[in-house]
Amino acid sequence: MRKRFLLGILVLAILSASMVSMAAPVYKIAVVAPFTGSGSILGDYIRNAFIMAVEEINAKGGVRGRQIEYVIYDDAAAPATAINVVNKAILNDKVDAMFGPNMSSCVLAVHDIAKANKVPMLVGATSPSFGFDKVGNEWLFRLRADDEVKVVNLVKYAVDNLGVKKPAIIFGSTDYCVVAKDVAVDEFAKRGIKPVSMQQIKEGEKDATGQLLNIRQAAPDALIGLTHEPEAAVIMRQFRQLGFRDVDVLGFSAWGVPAFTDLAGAAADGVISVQGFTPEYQDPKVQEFVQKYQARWKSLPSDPAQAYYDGMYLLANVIEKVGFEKEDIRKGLTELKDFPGVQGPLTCDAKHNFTNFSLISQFKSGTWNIITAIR
Amino acid sequence: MSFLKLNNLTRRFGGLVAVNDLSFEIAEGKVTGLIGPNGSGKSTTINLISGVLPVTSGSVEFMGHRITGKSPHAISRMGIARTYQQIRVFESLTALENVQVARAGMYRSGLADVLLNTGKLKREESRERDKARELLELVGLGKKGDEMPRNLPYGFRRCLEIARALALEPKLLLLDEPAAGMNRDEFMAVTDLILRLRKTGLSVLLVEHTMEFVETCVDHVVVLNFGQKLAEGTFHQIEQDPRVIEAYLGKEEL
Amino acid sequence: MLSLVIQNAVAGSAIGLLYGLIGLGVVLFFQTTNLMNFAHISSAMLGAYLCYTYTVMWKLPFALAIVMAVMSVALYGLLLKRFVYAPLAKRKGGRLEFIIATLMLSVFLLNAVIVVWGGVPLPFQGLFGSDRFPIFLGNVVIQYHSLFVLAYITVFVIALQYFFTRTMTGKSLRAVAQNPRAARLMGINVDRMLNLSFMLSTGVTALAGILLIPVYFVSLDLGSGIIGVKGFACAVMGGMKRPYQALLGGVLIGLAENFVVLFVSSTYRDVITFLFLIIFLVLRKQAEA
Amino acid sequence: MERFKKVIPLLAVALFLVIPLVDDNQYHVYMLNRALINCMVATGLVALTGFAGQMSLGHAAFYGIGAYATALLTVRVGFPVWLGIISAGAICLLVGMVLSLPSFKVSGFYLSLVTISFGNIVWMLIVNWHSLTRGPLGFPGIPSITLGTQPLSRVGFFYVSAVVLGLMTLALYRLSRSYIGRGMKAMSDDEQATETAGIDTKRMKVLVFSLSALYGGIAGGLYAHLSNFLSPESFVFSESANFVAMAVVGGLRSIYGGVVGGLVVTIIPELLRVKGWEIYYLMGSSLAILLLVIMLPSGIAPAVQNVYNRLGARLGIGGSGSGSNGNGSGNGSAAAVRGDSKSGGR
Repeated sequence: MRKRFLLGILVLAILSASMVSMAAPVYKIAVVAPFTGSGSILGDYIRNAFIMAVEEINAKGGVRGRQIEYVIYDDAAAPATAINVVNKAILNDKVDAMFGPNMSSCVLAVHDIAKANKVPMLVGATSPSFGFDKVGNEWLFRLRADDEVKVVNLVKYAVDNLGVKKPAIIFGSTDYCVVAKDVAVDEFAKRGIKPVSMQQIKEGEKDATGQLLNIRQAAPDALIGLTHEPEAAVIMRQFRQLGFRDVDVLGFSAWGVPAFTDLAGAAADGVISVQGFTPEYQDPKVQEFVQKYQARWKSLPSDPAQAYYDGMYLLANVIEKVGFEKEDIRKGLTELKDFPGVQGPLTCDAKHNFTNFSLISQFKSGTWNIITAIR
Repeated sequence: MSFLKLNNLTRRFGGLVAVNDLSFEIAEGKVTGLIGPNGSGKSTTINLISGVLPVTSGSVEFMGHRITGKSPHAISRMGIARTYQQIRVFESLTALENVQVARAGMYRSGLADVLLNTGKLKREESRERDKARELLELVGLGKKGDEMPRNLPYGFRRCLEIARALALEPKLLLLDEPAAGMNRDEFMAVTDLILRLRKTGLSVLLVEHTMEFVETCVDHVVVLNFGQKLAEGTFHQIEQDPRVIEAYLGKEEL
Repeated sequence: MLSLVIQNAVAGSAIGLLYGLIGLGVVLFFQTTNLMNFAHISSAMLGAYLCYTYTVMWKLPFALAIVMAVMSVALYGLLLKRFVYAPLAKRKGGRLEFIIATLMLSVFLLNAVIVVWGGVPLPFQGLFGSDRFPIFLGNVVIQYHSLFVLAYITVFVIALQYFFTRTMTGKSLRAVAQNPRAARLMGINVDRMLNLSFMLSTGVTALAGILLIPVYFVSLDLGSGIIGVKGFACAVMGGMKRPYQALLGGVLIGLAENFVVLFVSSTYRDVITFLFLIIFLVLRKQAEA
Repeated sequence: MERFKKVIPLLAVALFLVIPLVDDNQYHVYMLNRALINCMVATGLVALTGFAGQMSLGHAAFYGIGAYATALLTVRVGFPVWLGIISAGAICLLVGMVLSLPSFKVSGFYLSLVTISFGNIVWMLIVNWHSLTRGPLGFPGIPSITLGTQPLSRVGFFYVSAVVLGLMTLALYRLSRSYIGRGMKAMSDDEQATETAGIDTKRMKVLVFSLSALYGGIAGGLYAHLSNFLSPESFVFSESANFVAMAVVGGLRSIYGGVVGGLVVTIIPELLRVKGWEIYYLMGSSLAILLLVIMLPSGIAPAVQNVYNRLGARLGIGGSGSGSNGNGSGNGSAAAVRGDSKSGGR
């Protein structure tokens, strides 16, 4: 028994020894994303797209002659773990730049570490709660459109185009959902509309009948869904089963990805969603990206994929311009203007967001039909 | 004022009446035996007196105080100690510590003394350790203080349990089949121990099957049958009681 | 209002039956081993994922896939007994150690599933008529799936009752749980019976996992979410003795949840459910003592 | 002889304490800090579960209450940090007293369900009580511990936590050697026999629950000021399970079990955080912990102690010499997996 125990320690020791990596003239980037736990839906998209971008850039000779090396870390979508891995990435593995985390609460937990060590941090999280205007960290940049923009666009569309007057809101329990709910309520209020019912569904919950029955009782003319993908699927299936009629369904960005439509099946038909990216967008550059992604990974990309793909390219672009000095890179990122991204020009705005692009589209017979693109 | 008095004690388990309207008294300084066939409610009676089981109705008085409804530790501290039919010593403590556990009530040091390891605590700890050693000595375990109970032979474990009960400095000792499952030597040792305790004036209520044991140790006998008192008296009176013979002894003689 | 109450009662019972399905396996395991397996819910997850693999990826007929999935998980149950329970028992590990070992096992299995199948919930549709139109009774909706689950449970509980009271093996299983030493003396092969209890409880839970697919999807929530705890709760509310009482416990929890949403708030739904559970646990013991 | 026997453990502790001075990798120091904090919670669980036999699978709740209490008191009320942490401990102590009440009625598995429920309730309150905790948005801007006017460095934090943990371990050590500790161990062996041995087990439960809640609360308080940011994800059920795993892996019945287990279980996943392993490391670490529990059910600390004692005996420095020393060494647990249901004694 003791022997086996000692053997175990030996194995651990060897593993830890193998962590020491060789030093070579490379540009080292950390990617922090969830691969385990509740957010693991997103990790694969992020990793795949990022690897694709790095491979393309390295094949063309890297940045300023240096190859890009990356280390991928799992934050399990948990802030405490995110703090561990960002500490490891920056203080132990000494990365030069960092992509992620992808959850807003994780970003809030770790952005100070990036600031203290002067490492540019480009994140795909979208909550308005940590925008540059809120936390004032000049090392923090955002690759996807702020949720505030998306929700505002969604509400605008609901009221102006669909004539919604009695919306019901169902929202999830995470940062992403709760912030979106607050923005939506404010936006409706600006138009003199008060939601007739507000219900919450916890992450991981599989029964929304109670909530939906309360909503049905309030007789709304639209359901605004601000949840993650699995809850969205639960809601839509039970929504159909409970026989709602003449109620439009408008969902947030998680309501516009395959993880939702695959699960919801026919129940997703007719859902209107606001998205940052969708592979159905018939733009030649978008389609080129979609085809490349499909060829490499045998699956369709989703919006974090496009964001991190663009992110790697724009970082490489800035390095080509200003060199490897971190401070210069930070300035370069801040001054970035009209960089050609997959979905159009990217410019760093006052909130350190590179894009405000959003699409409103409707799911009809198995595909997303773009209604309007808002820049 | 009687020493220990049971008033119409009743205990039901679901539909089963284990002890039924039982009343008797036991005298101070005497060894009282509680006998009866299997399932006649002897152990239940012990459990009711010691507070381990709540009574269904009736009451127990000890030295003029009603003890029914009090928690077992309060009853123990009032001076009623007990052992169990199946030996229940603390397996993760040494023999000495087993006895020391029951001395907890003698400490005047509080939690603060413990955390600060004050002189007062140290003095009390050493005083109580000596006292526990004395008790081990008394029951014949003087050299076994550092042993774990599982390493002790059966008879010694029983003696250890008795030592733990004695550590409470009880006025009344309840023994539930102290000689059960013992070999000849162990049996003699326990008999001897009880006789020595009787000499010190300790009152004992003991449940026992072995008639030889009862005959040697007991001053007064109470016989139970189906949870009720069948007869009461000295061993020789009981021995000749036809009801008892029929219910209990008779069956064994067949 | 009345129809709203009735509809909530129907929906609450429907979801409660699913909790009960999990509770069933808990009771079964406890009845035959006197133990709590905190990786219990992982069996449901494995059942669902394996069934998905056999049906969607290997293109086997659905009925065959179910049988194979249940058997595979029962085999895992055997491994669980051989490689977790037996070594622990040999080293005199206590119940707490078994709980921790199985908790770690559930973390391991969850991450193993992520490695093998990925973290994205897998779509698996058209099971048990779940996507067809439900039955309407006035304003009240009943799912085909719920009826199917109810039918399954009825058959299963009767079969279980028969197995435990009428067959030799069933009786031996219970004897082993009640008193292993006496059972051994009676000539029962205790080790074989233990193997059987592990296989039975994991297999039954795997089947429950498959039945849960229309609601839970083939997702990690089957192996990590709060449903595992709710399964234990059902079992406890049912008194840990009879499987069908676990189902009643489940329905009770389902009803409580839905009525909290109706009358209090959806935000504090689980807070109240868990408070209810604590109060129940405390009072239950009191009534027994 | 006896003195010599103590040298090696002391040397080990001393070696551990110089790590941050020798190793200037701030990530390592951060992880050691996290480990020390985890050790505190695990030590509390050793007291509660190992010594007093009361199972808790909801300790992340105390950790969370402690963390949010000091965060709120320092940020919103303006308490100094140290006062915030002490208040956090005090609040947890009170909550622990309340949680001990159900343990009067339920035990074992049922108690673990009660504590799971309690943990879930606290977690859901943290998530949903927006005005207090900011819910899922997280609680930012928690001040660091300051020394004079300077914020404490990570190395400084290491020594502060080491001292706190040392005090906690010392308190547990003294408790375990006193009449109170003996009563607790007796209670975990056989509650009824402990009662009839004249010990008020209810009082004992209140005491040990509040003690371990205090440990959890102070640990949570320290964590809040180490990470400067809190969010509900850190206080979920799996964290509670993790804390218990630490106590079990280290050795439930050993004073040092919490310390050893806290270090090992915190460090294992970090060691496995190897490049390319980002989806495998959790599988690996849970398997490692599972194997540890199966191979060494009584924990690492007693096993090491046993090896050390035997080694000492062989070298002739074993003091009293005999293999079985009363405290802690591999008594295992009182109840074997099977057949520990005590008959009611009727």
